[in-house]
Amino acid sequence: MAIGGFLFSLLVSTSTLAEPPSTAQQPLLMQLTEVKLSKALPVLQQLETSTGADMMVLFKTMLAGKLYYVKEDRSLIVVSKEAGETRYSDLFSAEPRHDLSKKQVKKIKVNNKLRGYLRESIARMQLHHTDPEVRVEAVRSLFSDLDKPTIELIRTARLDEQSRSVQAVMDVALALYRVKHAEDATERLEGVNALQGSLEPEVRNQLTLLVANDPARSVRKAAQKGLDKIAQQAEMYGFINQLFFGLSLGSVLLLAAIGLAITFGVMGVINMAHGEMIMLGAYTTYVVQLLLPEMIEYSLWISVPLAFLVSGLAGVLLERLVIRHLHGRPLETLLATFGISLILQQLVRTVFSPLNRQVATPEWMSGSIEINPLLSLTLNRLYIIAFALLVFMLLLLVLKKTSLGLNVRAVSQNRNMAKAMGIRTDRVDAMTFGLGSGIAGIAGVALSQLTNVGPNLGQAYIIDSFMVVVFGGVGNLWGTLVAAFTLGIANKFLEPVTGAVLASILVLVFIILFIQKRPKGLFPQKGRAAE
Amino acid sequence: MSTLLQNVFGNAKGFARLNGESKVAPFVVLLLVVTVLASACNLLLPQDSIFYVSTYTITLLGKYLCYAMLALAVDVIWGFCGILSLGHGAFFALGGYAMGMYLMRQIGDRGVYGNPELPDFMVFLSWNELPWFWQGMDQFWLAMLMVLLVPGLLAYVFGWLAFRSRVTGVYLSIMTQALTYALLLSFFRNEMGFGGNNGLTDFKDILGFDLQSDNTRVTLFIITALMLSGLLVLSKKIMQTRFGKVVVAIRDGESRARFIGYRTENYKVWLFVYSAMIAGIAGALYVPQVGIINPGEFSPINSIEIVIWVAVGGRGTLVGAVIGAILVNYAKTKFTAIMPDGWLFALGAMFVLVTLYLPKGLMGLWSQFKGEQAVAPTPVNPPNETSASHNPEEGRA
Amino acid sequence: MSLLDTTREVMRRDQVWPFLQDDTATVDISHQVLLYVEGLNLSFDGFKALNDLNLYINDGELRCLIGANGAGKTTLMDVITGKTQCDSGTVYFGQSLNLLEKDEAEIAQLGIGRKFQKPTVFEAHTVMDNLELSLKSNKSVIPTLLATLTGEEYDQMDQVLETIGLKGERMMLAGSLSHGQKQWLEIGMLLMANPRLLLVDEPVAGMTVQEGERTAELLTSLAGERTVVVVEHDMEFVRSIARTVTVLHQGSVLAEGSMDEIQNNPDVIEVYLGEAP
Amino acid sequence: MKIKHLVTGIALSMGATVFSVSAIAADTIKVGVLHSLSGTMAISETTLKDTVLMMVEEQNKKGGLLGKKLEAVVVDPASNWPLFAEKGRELLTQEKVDVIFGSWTSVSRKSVLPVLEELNGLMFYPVQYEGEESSKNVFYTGAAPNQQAIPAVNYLKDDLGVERWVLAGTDYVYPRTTNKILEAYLKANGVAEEDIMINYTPFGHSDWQSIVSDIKKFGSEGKKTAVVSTINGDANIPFYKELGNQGISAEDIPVVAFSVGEEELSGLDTKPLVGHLAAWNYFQSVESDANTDFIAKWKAFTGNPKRVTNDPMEATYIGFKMWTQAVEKAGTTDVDSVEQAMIGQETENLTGGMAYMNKNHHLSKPVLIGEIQEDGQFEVVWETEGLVAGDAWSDFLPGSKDLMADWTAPISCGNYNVVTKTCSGQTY
Repeated sequence: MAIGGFLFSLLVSTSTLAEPPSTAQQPLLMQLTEVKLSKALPVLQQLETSTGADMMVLFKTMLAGKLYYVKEDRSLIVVSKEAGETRYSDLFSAEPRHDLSKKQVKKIKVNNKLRGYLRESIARMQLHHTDPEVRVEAVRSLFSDLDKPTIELIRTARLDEQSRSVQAVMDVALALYRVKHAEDATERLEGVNALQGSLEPEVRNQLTLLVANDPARSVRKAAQKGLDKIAQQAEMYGFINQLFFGLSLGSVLLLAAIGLAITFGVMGVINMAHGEMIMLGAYTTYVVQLLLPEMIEYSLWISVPLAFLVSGLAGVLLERLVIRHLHGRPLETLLATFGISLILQQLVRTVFSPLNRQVATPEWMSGSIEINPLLSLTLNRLYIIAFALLVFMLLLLVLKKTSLGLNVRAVSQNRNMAKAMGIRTDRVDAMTFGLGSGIAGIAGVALSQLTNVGPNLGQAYIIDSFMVVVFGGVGNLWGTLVAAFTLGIANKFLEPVTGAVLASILVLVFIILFIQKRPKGLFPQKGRAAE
Repeated sequence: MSTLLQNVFGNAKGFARLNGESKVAPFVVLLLVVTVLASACNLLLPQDSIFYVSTYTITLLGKYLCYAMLALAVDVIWGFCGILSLGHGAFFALGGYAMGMYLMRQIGDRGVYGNPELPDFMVFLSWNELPWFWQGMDQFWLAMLMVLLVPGLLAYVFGWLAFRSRVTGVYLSIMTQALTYALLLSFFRNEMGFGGNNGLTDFKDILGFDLQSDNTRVTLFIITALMLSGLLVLSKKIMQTRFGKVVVAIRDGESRARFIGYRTENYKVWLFVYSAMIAGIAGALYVPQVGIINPGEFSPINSIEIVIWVAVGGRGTLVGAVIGAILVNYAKTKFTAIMPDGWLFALGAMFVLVTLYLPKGLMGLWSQFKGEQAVAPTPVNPPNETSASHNPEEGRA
Repeated sequence: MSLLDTTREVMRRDQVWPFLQDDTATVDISHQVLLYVEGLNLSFDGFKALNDLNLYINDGELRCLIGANGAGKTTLMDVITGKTQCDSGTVYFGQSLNLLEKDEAEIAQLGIGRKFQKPTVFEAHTVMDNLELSLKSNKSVIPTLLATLTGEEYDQMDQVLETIGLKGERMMLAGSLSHGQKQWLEIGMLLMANPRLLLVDEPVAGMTVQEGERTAELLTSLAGERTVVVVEHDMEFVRSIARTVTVLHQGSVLAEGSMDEIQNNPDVIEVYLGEAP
Repeated sequence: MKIKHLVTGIALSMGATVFSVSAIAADTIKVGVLHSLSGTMAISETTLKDTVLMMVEEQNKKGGLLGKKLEAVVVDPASNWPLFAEKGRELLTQEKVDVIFGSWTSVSRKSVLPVLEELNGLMFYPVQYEGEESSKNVFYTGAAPNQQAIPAVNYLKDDLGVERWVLAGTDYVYPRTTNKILEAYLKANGVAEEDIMINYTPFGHSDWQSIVSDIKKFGSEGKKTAVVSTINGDANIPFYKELGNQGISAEDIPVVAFSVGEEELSGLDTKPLVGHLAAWNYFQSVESDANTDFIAKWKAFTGNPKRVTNDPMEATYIGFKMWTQAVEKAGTTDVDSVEQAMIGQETENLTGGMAYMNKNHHLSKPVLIGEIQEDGQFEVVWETEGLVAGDAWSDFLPGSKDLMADWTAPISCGNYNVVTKTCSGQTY
């Protein structure tokens, strides 16, 4: 299992002191600062093969877009931003250059072509990296461009290679090359056999080519066998992948709906401003990152409790100022809270501008876990699935085990009796509403990692949230859980067949029909309604 | 023109006799007088006269009246039967699309591609023939039938499913919202064959009359006013029959109404259908006047806005809904011109303040001031509605 | 209903096919019994509200149902009037009308009227309109739309107004009546419908003693011509009207008989009267 | 009593509108601005409103036009399409403006178009669009598909060696048409059916998992793959984020977008976007005197040193310049004269060179391709040799390949069929 964010593993702080460039390298480096973007490739190629200083640091810095030069003497420097402060340091000696300012330096530009080259070139250099995982990635990134010199490099590296996993990918690379270039059919057949079991896309493509073009029948047959195996695997992993997508969408729906399950399900109050509570949570994350720019990595941990407080408070205020006065008039509550949602949206537009605000994703949530070449799970989605389940469990605990939970359940069952027992129902109402809204705020933090943080964020989720709660059965948290995941998975399995738009329409229509068949949802609460 | 005037006044007197005591009659008279005056001032006066009413104003007024009709549709079911539909924009838009399809077919070969059969958007989607649901829409009578039938049928099917399974209160509201949302998504799809996001536009003429001429515009405006008046009076009459009484009874105590032998779901379905048809007519009149119909009309927020028009005017009063629609839209026109950003604040505040402090709307204020008793519902909602959304059994499991 | 049940229903020998049956079929009381309730079971989330309940009401009888809270009285009424579906059992109106397959409106049209615990009248309507709505008439949509009051119906309304003592309030909105007046109005609405069977849930709750006496008088006078089932907590009231009393306990019939028999029944004393003599 | 007053007040104020006397002001030339200032499109359109205001102010500093001052009349159609027609009518009949700068979305243009034609107004439309239109009353200063999409595809094909194509778009008319044109174009260039994948998503789509995974699978089949994105607005950021998270870099599968510009990128975390491409006629990063000057003026006008400029702004700028030139040439603001004077006008592009107004009311402009940089700016990686003339009717659509627009005599037609030699349908 290797972390898929290869780029990032490459970028972890540029290595230690390197020796200064040789005399052969000096003019090339100078050239690099002068040539046009389109002419830079040959210069880099010469640099890679040149002897002298290790060019790894140059390539890495350039790939990261941090390579600059001083206008005056055309010396190369690294410009990095740490904690909001720009730092300048010499490329090769890594010594800080305090004398420089923004005006004196100029960026050395990179484009996609160069980036592609740089990445490969770094991979070639990294065939001897100390970390076997880096070596695996290095070999794999060379798959698509196996030429003779590269193969020679790999072949040499293979001789000293100790790690099993690295050996395996190197063998795949060698076999790929053999299959492609060997004149002799038996040699190609051997190559094909060596490729069996590998799920790499390049292997599949190569096998497909062989099946279509190879003159030798035996090779074609073996290749076909390999392809069939891959196809079988691909189908299974594709299914798992879709399941994961469905769970991920389900967890988003769960997060968005679970606060509503409390305010609507338990309290019976319809809150059209629920989406805006989610929005407030997302904006809280934005503000936290704005105020603490050097703590992006931890910002989410700060945002979660803060968003709970902000949205919770907003919820309590909303309950005290509006909803309390409309008790027992659900339709009016619906309209008033809709008005509130309009006001909140416009407020955010006025305060934060109507533009979407970007919330940065911490490193630990970026990238994906690659299980194998056919299946990788994105980290942010994984975290959010886990987070949604955690929030759900916590909420269950709060409702079952705390006195607030007891009061909430008492009030929702029989308000007058609870009142008679000395429960301060109005306070419980406000607290419940605060709890539901607070959870919406937490959902906002999670959503800020997936989608745009803008004034319309809440609106996008409100109808879906209601659908989930109603589908699951009002007043039943487990129902909400099941409904959210059911809808998420159904949506994702429909999507490849029907397209995204039709999938959401079909799911909507299904719920509309379902509710008319079973008005109380999947898990209805049976009982004699108190008249 | 003069016969038209006579007809209008003649009718108005007739109505006034029929409902001597109600507010509908004086309002209808006022409405028709304003209509006739505005039309005359547009057609008969020279442009530089200070009493000249510009065509712009006529179209604007026409649009308000269409909205008023839509508000009337919502009032009929919400004010009198307690069914809060947050999806009435869907019926409005469907009526509009039916009319739009007719107008599209009238373009004939005057479209940019000069295709005599296919509307322009189908040509550039490379469709070769008209989809089945576009067949015959060049016939005015069929299109008008569709204006009534399509919203009516959708309302019937939806209502039949919903009311028979006793989906009520906020559930129903959310379902209607989901319905219009699903339609919004569908109509955005180009494969649906309704022009996708762009909708239907660039209309040329209706029944052979040039849509861009002042005469046609004024006629459309007058037809709208007449239709609105007619529907107001008809709705009033319906609400005065025993049917109307049953409807109000359902609003205030549905289960009780059932226990005295009324199949409430049938009443609700037919009222819903009636209301959807009014909305469809409103949409059909709206489209030729504003010149475009697109999926934006399906957006849930539009439908919720209709409800606030009714709430501002006073629900359960018919006239109130009409006045509310005209006032709020007039305010919107003026307000957005001065402070574009402020409108949503104002609209939001309106929702909150009206529900909190003015549950009977402006008409309620008016009656209070006149010391009358309104037919408007009491602010306390019927018990069955509360129990529908409030589940007392939670936690027993 | 499963296919098997449907088939059985169609093949039953004691009736013609349901779709051929006339909806407004008259009630067949050839055996003097108006209402058969047999083997009713109903549970809410494991709580047995009705437990194998059997009850027979004779035509023209005045029957009182008593029982502690949760004994199943109101639930029983809910099942009879079609408000609640039972898990198993049968309810027949007369010999041939299966009430379980009918909904509230149909049951009401068959002539079963119900009065609720809390008075429920249409508050936004006048007293007259309330009565008009309750008239025994064709209650489907189109006839209702075209309906007008006939002279006879006016007379009937006047009569009922007289009976319930709301003549002076006929044009008042029902919402502005007092609690007792609403109770009476509701009874008046029942009378307008001219029902065969009246189910009355706690009619004297919230009434003064005099009003209660008048109610008792009214209910007694109705019996004979109509059948009346009364649920009541007020034992004095029950004693004053009852001929036969049925005691419900935990969803089934505990005892049945005259008031005296009931009062001396050891089971009843133990579970009910023992607590509230 | 209050109510009565209220009612009278309302009646009076309504009457006032109804019978308002439209002042005929002869001493100014009125410039109508028809851009949404509220609603979903306000984000983009407010910038263009400010651009027009800036241009008006500048023109007035230079002494106005024909000796008269310019006066901007701003209305707000609130991102509501039917309101564009209504407000357009208001501008033309109530305010009696001489020209309108306005609209962003296609549907808003389609909505106002009949009004313009009915009242013989003049509008400048500054946004890239799907083509398939040429009205006598509209000048299109944004890019037609052949000025954005086709050059971008050429770049990918020729310079990056792309062989497999994903055409991903939001489901509305611009992506639909553009993708249709591209599909036809690619097939004409020998790309096989199975090497083209077309995908549409709804507005504001945010869950891109399945689609990105499909793209990944599609792109892993051996041939160099690129995504041509006509994804609109809000949906973009989640799309690029998902690409990044699933480990697709710009080198593996580059995305070239037609709706992502400086304005959309400003203030965003551009990390997942770096290296992806956009095709426009203008980038803020292009170094030229005119551009530097324009950017400085813009920052001064808005009072915000961080404000960025973008392509539709340049299109507005060019349109405005050309209009003033045409008015001066015609010596009047009369729509018919100005319309004829417009054709053949030349104005300096902000990126250097001259823009030229063709007979079909579309511009000839250069086309640039830029790579997104970390600072939200674009690095130009490619540009067309010389100017590309905007094509109102695509040659790659079966319905329109025989059509052309020419607003000069003797043809004077927006959709002239060169085969049948007729001007189809047009009633004006």
